[in-house]
Amino acid sequence: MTRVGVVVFPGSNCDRDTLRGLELAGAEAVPLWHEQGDLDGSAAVVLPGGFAYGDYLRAGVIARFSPVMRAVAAFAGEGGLVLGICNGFQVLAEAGLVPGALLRNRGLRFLGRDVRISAERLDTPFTRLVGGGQPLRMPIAHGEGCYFAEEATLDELERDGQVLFRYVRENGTRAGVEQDAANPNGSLRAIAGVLNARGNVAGLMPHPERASDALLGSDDGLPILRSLVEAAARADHAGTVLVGAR
Amino acid sequence: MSRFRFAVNVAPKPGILDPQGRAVEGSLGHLGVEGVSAVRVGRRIELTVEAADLDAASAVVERLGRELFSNPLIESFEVEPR
Amino acid sequence: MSRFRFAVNVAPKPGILDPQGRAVEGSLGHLGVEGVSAVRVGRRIELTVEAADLDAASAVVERLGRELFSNPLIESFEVEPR
Amino acid sequence: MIVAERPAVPEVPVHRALGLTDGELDAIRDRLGRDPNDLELAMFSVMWSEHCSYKSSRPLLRTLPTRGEGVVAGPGENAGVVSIGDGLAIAFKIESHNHPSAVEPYQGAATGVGGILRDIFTMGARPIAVLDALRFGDPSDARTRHLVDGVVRGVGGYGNCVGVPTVGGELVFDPSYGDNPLVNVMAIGLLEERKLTRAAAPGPGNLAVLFGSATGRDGIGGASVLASATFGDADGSKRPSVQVGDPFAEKLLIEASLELIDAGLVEGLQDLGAAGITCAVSETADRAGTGILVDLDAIPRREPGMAPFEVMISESQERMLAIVRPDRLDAVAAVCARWGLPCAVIGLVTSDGDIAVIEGGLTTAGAPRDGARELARVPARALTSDAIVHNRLAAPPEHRRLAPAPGAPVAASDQLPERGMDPGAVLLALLGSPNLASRRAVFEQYDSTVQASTITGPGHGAAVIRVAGTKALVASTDGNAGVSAADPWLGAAMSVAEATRNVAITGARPLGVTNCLNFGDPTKPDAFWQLSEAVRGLGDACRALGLPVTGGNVSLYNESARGRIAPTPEIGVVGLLDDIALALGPAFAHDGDAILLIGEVGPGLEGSEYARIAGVAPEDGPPALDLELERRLQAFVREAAARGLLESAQDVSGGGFAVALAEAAMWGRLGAQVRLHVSGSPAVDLFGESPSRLVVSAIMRHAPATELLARQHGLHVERIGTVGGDRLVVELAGAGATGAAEERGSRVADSIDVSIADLERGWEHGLPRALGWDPAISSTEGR
Ligand SMILES: Nc1ncnc2c1ncn2[C@@H]1O[C@H](COP(=O)(O)OP(=O)(O)O)[C@@H](O)[C@H]1O
Ligand SMILES: [Mg+2]
Repeated sequence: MTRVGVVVFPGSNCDRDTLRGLELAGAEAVPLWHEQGDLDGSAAVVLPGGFAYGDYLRAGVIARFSPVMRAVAAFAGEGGLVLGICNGFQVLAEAGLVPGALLRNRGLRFLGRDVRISAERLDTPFTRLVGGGQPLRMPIAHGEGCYFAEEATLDELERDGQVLFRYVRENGTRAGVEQDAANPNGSLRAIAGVLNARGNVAGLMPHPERASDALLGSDDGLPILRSLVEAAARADHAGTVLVGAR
Repeated sequence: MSRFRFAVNVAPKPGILDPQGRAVEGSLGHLGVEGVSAVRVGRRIELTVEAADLDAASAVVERLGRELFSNPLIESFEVEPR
Repeated sequence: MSRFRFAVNVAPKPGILDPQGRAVEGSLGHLGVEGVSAVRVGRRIELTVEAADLDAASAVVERLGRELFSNPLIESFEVEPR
Repeated sequence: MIVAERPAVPEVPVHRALGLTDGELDAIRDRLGRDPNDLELAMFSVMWSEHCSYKSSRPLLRTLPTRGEGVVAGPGENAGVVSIGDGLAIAFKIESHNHPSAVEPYQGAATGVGGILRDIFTMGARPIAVLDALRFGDPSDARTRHLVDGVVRGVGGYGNCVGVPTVGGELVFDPSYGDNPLVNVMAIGLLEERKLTRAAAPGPGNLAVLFGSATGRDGIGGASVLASATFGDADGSKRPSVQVGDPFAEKLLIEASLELIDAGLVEGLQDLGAAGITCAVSETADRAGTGILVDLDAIPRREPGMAPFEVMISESQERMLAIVRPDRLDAVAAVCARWGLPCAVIGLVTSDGDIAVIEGGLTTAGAPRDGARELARVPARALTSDAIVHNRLAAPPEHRRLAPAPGAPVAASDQLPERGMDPGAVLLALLGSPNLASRRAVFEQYDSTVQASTITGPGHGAAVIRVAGTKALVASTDGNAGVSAADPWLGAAMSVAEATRNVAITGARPLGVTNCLNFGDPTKPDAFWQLSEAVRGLGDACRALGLPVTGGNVSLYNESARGRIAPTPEIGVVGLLDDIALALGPAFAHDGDAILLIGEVGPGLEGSEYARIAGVAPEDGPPALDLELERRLQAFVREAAARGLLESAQDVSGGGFAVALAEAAMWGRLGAQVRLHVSGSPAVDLFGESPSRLVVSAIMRHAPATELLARQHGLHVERIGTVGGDRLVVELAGAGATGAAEERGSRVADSIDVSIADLERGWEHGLPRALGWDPAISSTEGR
């Protein structure tokens, strides 16, 4: 079975959910303690949601300096697959492993609700099994999820296919930026998830692991986790996958 | 009327627990930084006030510091003309 | 070794959306305050550094300001010896 | 919970300055056989506070039924524990943080969440859910808005960070809470029964280990008089009147505590709350019949120069006390270190039954070093189980308080119903009113889905959370201030009935009841009468429904210059659903289903939301409650659910039948055609809140069986219409519907005909409008 590591920072609170979601997606999911210097031979790594170090100072910034993050950065540097969910996305952004920053929600309030997102690319290790069509419904739960990057950067991201997910309305059309309930944190260009230039590191604010069981209202998140596990499995044998950006 | 620029520094009062400051201190080891102590994390609000003179402007800022920017129960503030 | 006290002021870069600043401006009306503009809400971190001399201490604070206290993408910082 | 700083007036003897009466001082002398010193007085003053000693309420609480099948731990422990089979159990409790929240809403609410969570994981249970029951004054009032904003941010700021989903609660506006908001928080945890950990200090020779945050000068306001009176230090500035919560530290505390229990490393575990170390050591010692020798110098401090009494009674948050065998100390320290939590041996379990405080340190053998001084020695019992008890005087008020006076919060309801006015308008006004409108604007600030087990979160009745396999936990909190104000017995009994009904209509079996009693000054006979009546109602209802009261909390002195709060017994109930697949929701499911009304309407509009928005104080009294009928109603709905007869079940509560029907329709995005037989006045039939009624829907084929089952349970049942269309249409039939009804003072006569879209709009916008919330909220407070 493919081993996928889930980093546990002090203050992570979605680590157990994520381990469970990855198991549902067919992985051997193992926790990686923030103080360890290696990744226990994981074929992919997930940074889970939560409030690492309380999100004090700035979400994700303190966690970025944990020993395990050095290993994660090196792993990513070699093309290893890394997915950051919510707080994990914030950590990746602070660590510079994905472009952009996550600012406070425009409404200045924490928001926990279901959103709809659609994958901009279906050919990545994180979305290959997502399939087009219906928007994916899953919860967000964050106070700092407003995606920001400078205009020039945003243009590059669009051009290079690094926009992975966008917030969309029920009918699938792209959400607006200000005062659109479909993009509740006011992310620029309705960006909910991004890729790094090399295409092997991704971050998204919504929680696929909380949408991995129809009983809980939606299993739209499962294909994302499955895509990761499947890609990791291939990475296992055929070395690391390189999804060159377009 | 003329314009004055101020900064209002808001800090947790002495004796009040400052979880952020504590978390920062706790993380310095990972950065390999030593000799840092007594970290307090507060807010800083910069603003421009248009008023007849500096006194009038300061009065406005003092009031904002007291009523809007700080929580007098747990925070103290100081006004800094820029 | 001697001890030095610093403050690091972190502010959102011009052009970066600062919803807090906007919210403050929005609420000034309720308070009946006028003539206030260009409100930016940032952070202020105070800390004590123990080092051989001021230069050594400043170096530590500069590094913390750059790597920990601010995110260069969205924030600028200035070090203020106290 | 001491909040206000008392001025240190020299003439006032220390014990009085500490809030102890002369009689209580004598009682302390009796127990010590001598005069207490100031440190001992400080310890007594906090331990004999209402909050820790229940000195006024204990005689009443003794009358509550606490046994029941499945009860693993009852009152007296940190939380009640009930078994759910398969070796699993549920720990749950509700607690108040009213006064701190009135002073500083964000931190008051946040530390309230932190406190009740510690009660749960202290027992070895992982917290899996939080419910917050909130009560405020007029929502259009600026102070109320400030309090609501801060409290909601505080609940979210703490609960979201520690990763426990907030899955339900209450939000009620009533003028009586204007100066004195109520913040009651219920927490629920899941544990393996064999891991159940007691808050006891057994085994003389064992070590008392304090772990978590360092001890600062938090929450010693009331006792700070000692500093000025005794230590000549009048500077209160160092003494925060507000405690700041650190949810990050709490999260580490949860993980470390559960790891310690998992590994079997602790003999006992106790969280530190009110009265801090003094309470933790005396309660754990008393439960085990032992004593504890406290090594004052060993207690990690946040501040230099703290006086012994400050250290002993500090209420600094996020601390735990573990009782540890010496040979396991290293293992315990290792776990704490792994989670980055400071930990220190602060004492030794002794056999003398005393809490002794030593300055100057202990030898490794646990004996005082030479030169060490004993600062205090008090029998643990004297501080806890043998604390003073007052038998207060209860006297009913001459004339009872009527339903909320005219001018109650109605900002959001555009027009008040006029005599003979379209009841559809009344329904819309009710749905948009502050107490009935959607709570989305509040609960979306909470993480209700973390832990990936939330089946039904906040918004549509009771919360449903998967616990294990096919099993789900169902929880609800309810109170009824309107009725309690008129009749505390009835208000309490109705709250129990509603909370259990909310659980039962999902098909779940209620397992136990926890309660938070929010009342006024117990030394005032009429206030104490309200309390004793409410406790009587709580007990009667639980006995009638066969449910144990497994724990709770009492908050007294909820009074201000503007008066006393409406007596508020807040009830929390947990229930078990054996098969998630059979869970019932309140929303209509498909076109063409039959709608049935189970139970019969009774007279009485007093205390109803209709009376509130109509601004009338009806003289007809509150509706009556038949507990035996309620029991049968709940038995019926559980059986119907188990047999898969029903598509939906909603209970009639706030806003009456019309609101229950509208909710079922809105939430299912389906209309309904209903013909309601009006017995008395249409206002009562449509908007009256008489209890023990359900609006259920069933596919046509199951309707007859459902009616039969209802009759078998001795319930009145009426098939009133069908689900379908995009409008809610309610025609009134029968004598009561005619103009004659108006002559009898009825306010409504025509039929209801409103589109579901309009119902939804009014319901969704009601609360933000009432609170003046818009998307761009102005606040630099909180995180
Ligand atoms: N302060 C709150 N926090 C979270 N959920 C809340 C709060 N207040 C109300 N709710 C939720 O809103 C819904 C309506 O509340 P209520 O009218 O008390 O329900 P019911 O009528 O079923 O007792 C319930 O699901 C309740 O859990
Ligand atoms: Mg209710």
